[in-house]
Amino acid sequence: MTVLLDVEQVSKQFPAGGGLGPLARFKRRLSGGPNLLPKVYAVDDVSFVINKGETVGLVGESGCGKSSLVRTLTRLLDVTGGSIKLGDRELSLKPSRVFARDRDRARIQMVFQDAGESVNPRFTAFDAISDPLRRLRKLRGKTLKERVETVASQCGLPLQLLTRFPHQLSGGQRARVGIARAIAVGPDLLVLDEPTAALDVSVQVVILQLLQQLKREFGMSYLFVSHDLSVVRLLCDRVLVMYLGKIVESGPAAEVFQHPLHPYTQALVAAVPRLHDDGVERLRLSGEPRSPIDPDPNVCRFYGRCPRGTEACKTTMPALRSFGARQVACHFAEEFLPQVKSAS
Amino acid sequence: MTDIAAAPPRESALAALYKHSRYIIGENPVTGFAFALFVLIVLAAILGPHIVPYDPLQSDTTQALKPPSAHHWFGTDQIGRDVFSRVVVATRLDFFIAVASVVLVFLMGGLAGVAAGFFGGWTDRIVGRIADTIMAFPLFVLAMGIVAALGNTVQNIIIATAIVNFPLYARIARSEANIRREAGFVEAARLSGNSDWRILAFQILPNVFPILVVQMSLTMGYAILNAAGLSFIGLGVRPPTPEWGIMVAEGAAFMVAGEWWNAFFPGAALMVAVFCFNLLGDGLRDMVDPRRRT
Amino acid sequence: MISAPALSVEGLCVEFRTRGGIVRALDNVSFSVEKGETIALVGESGSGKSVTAYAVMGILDPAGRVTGGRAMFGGLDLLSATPSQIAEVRGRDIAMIFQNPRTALNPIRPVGRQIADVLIRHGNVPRNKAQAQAVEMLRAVGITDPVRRAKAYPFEMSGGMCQRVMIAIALAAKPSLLIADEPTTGLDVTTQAVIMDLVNDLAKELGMATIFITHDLALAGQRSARIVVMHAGHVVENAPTREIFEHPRHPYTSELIAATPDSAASLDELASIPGSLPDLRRADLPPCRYSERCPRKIDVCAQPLPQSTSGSGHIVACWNPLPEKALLTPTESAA
Amino acid sequence: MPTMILKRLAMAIPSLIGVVIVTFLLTRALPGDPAAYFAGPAATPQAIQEVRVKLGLDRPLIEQFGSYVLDLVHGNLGTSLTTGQPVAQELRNRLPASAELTLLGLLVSIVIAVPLGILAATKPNSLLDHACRVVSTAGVSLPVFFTGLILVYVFYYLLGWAPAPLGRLDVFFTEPPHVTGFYLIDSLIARDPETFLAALKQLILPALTLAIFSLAPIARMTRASMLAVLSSDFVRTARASGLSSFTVIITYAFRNAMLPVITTLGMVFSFLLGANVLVEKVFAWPGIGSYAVEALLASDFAPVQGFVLTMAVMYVMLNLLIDVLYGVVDPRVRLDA
Repeated sequence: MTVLLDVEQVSKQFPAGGGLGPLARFKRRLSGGPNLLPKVYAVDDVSFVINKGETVGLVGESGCGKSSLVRTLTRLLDVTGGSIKLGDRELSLKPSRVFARDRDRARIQMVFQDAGESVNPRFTAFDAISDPLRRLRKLRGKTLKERVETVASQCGLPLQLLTRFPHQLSGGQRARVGIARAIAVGPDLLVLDEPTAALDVSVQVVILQLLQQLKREFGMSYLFVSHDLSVVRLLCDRVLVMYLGKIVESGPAAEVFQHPLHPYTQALVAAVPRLHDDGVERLRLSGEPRSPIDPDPNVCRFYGRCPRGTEACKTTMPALRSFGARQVACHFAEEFLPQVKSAS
Repeated sequence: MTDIAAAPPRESALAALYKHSRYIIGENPVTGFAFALFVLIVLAAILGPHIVPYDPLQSDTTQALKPPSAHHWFGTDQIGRDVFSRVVVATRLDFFIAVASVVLVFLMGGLAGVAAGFFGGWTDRIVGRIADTIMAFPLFVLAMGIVAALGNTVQNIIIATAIVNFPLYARIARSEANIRREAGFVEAARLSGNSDWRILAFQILPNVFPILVVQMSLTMGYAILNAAGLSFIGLGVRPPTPEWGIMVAEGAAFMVAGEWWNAFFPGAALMVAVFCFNLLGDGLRDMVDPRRRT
Repeated sequence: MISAPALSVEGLCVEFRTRGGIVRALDNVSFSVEKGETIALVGESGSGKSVTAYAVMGILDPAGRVTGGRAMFGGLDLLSATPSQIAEVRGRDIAMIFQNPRTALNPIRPVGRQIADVLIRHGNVPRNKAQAQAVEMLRAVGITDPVRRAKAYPFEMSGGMCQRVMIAIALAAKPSLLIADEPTTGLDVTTQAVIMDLVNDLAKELGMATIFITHDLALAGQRSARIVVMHAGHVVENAPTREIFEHPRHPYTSELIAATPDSAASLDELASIPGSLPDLRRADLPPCRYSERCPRKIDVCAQPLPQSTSGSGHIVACWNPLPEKALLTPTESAA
Repeated sequence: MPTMILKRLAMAIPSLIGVVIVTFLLTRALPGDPAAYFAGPAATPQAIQEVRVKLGLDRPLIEQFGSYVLDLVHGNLGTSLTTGQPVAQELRNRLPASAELTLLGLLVSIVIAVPLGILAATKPNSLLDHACRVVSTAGVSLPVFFTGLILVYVFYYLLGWAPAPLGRLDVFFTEPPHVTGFYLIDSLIARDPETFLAALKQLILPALTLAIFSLAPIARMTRASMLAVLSSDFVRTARASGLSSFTVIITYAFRNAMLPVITTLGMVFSFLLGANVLVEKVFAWPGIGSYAVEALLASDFAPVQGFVLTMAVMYVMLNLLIDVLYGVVDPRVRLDA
């Protein structure tokens, strides 16, 4: 498996509370406090790898830092630290402001959750799909028109819909336009930010099957972001579970959902409503998540809500340790390991 | 609620706008009426001097202060000039003042606001500081000050009206650009290789422009009122050029003594024009953004 | 002992005047919920499940009009009751909770006061005691440090906590029927599980009938005794949960189950439903609004829909339903 | 709460500095040469130069600005060339006249516009709703001075109900003993009903003119924000909880709808202070507006400077009041500050 994307200790911080005004910062310095502004640690020291042709799932609840991580990978945001290597090219060197003109721009593209909001209301479907082709592939005129039409039909979009505006298309049709635009320039990595969250079940199935078929046809790699575990289970080979800016568990999707090791993943898997409920007593998370602002680096982020929180969790931050193909950031992972070995 | 999944039949962009606007005008006759009135005003502004029965400047003391009659539909003023001719000819000047100030304030306030909203940082702070300083003055008082300082030529009235409205446009443009700055389609545009300037010009502005157009038609009404107000206190257009504000000012003294037509007709024309622009503004707002119906 | 149902909706029809024409949102919708029973109204967007609840509660959007049917609550028909009659019932005997809890609460009024408002209006609690009782309500819905939280504003609370406040408001007057319109759709799946537990426990405690509206079939199945499936303004199937999952009889229900990700081992096994929701403004709408997409369509489907009920209260509105105890299509049997 | 006021005050300071600079520059650019005017028409160029030195107009602009700010700090706004009186004194005498007129006008317009807006919003497309829309569009289109003239013509000239538009008090009545400078309040304090009635009759037409002018934006904004709030989620929840319609419309809906209305008041104040100048001319009202207009026409920059500065300071203070009012109503603002 050749590595396509190598993410190494990436972190992303935002000024907290919209940043202090000059007055407040001056007062802070007067009172001898650190001149550092309080920061939200949206993404905190995240490392993982995406291999060529692989579909990796990224799962986590709102506020866990998924979209910040995704926006740094696609170079819409600059990283605060760490490196993002696409093949042999280090992407984080060039600031995101000018990355739009970079020759590798076309290699990573993105499909957005609300397709309606991610297409300019004044653009027709044709304009939306042709824009990247004009800018990144310098196509014009007839060749442009042909390319747009081939990509549209590959995505199952009837050609007569190309002159429609977003508000004249159904949810499913808009999702197809979003996908067509992203694959038009032939990217190596396609980042999908909850592409079917806003769709009804019946439409969701069609779009998911389209995505799988496109991946087989063009050999792209996917990073599939979602809060819906049952969708991730169907589509992804491997899955990363994020909580408050850190990866707490990762591994083959089927195994992670069958026998989750990290307490948070266990709570997540237990919380998902199942069609054929086996009536087993469900693990419930109590309390509220810890604050992401200037978090204490040696306390486990899940401490306080974790059913197994002990003294060790309060003093040392559990590192992400590997157990074969599985990784988990918890001092007590071993407890669940024998069960995993005997089962698989 | 029910969102209709089946898309309506195929339409080109222009046909959609035409059908939409015909629907708005149809459903809201008031906007239709305002649009007709607007066309009338534009015609008066263009053809005015050629179709007017009398020469608006030619005085005839023997005919001074005659009430409205068959000869002089709007009567005559204190030095015998035909009030009707002057009112019609004045349309051109007032209309010009309105359009010029609105275009100027759009270029100054609108564009500065969009840039401030989109780029944020220093541009935002500078534009914000300028807007705050101008906003510290009551509108008309500042206009008075500017025109008094620069001299009351038509050109200065236009500049004063534009400066006074700068904060309003800057604020609207800034907020509309700001909410779109993080919109999905802007991020998609960046992914598609568009530079920030290209996104601002071809993606943000076309979405903000219609909202500013609505404001422009409301400001046209304000611009005429402002110019007339300045003339009324002797800071506007200098007599004898026919302009509604100055005509009302000159006629005011006679009104109290009973010769009402002298001030009434220019005042009425002024009101009708401003009324028309405001109604048009409301109609445009419905066309641009039905949700923001006021 | 067949006690009168808490609520019985019969033949409910609702229309909306829109710019594009008349939308026949609901057509002859009937179902009932027993005292203490929890049923789920399940359907995709545009199926009319929320419109049904809004019509029963009398808070339809001005463009909507009830054009037929009855909603019997106790002895009172809510659809033809006088405003004063409805004012007595709404918020006291029937309560409702909504989606997006943060926007569903008054942003500039402390949450304690919002609960107190309902207590004063319906719970005939004197003004001075209302605030104290509101704090008790907050404790009952599991909010820690309720005394301080009562003075807080919705923007200072998480989505989960706002939803608990809304539940406190709804249950302040101990209603006998609770309608929950997609209460956990916007929340994280862990918070959703906790909130749904809370609603179920309180319903059991108060012996309250509950109508749970959702698009998530699995969530509906886990939380309710009976499931009413709606499609394009029609009730297509109404049966006990276990029955409907094991022997769905309406083609749409079985397709919906087969399309739910949880029901399949791999993506290819997921069934996709052809076509899309019909445009409810069309004058030529067929009597069965699923017929244009239905693989089991036969000639008689053009006739007005039948309402057949089988033994265990399994209602289905279809001329050619799936056989009762027949062998299921391969995909279901493997799940 | 106090921290919020301090913060708003801190933000008002840059505006005030901006105001001082702009008023200084504006008046220095007045056409015509004050020294020549002051020295008299027959004065020799040499005499004019003498006056210019005395007035300090020959010194570089920065120095003039320095002394201007220094005077300001001592509350000295310079003296008016036309009347010879210190500007600060004249403004202080005339301010109550303008303030009484403006505040009464605003009070009348709020009392009419806000209920009209609420009723129009609660009964969409009713007669009232259309009335509100027509009134608000017409109101905005009516030039203030024209409305004033029409009212005078109809109620004074034709019907004779209203007194002649000649200042604050009829010739037969004496000014009530000065307490606040507001004739209505002072005459009440002096328990002198005749003067109160006379002053009120004089005030009615100009106040009505201002009211009609400011009625429109308030009614329009009240209706728009009420419509928006009434269709919001929390009003739907309030209705579903069976709260009384009064609670739903006033305690829940109107309190939220008030927020944008309060911000509109800032803009309406700005219109009112401007329109005040015009109404004072139509009704020969001895306020600071007419005072400034006469000075402007005579290129007498000291009173103009004083007027613009007073108006701006008053306007900044009013905006501050509005921000504080906003903070009282909306906890989100209060807790953020």
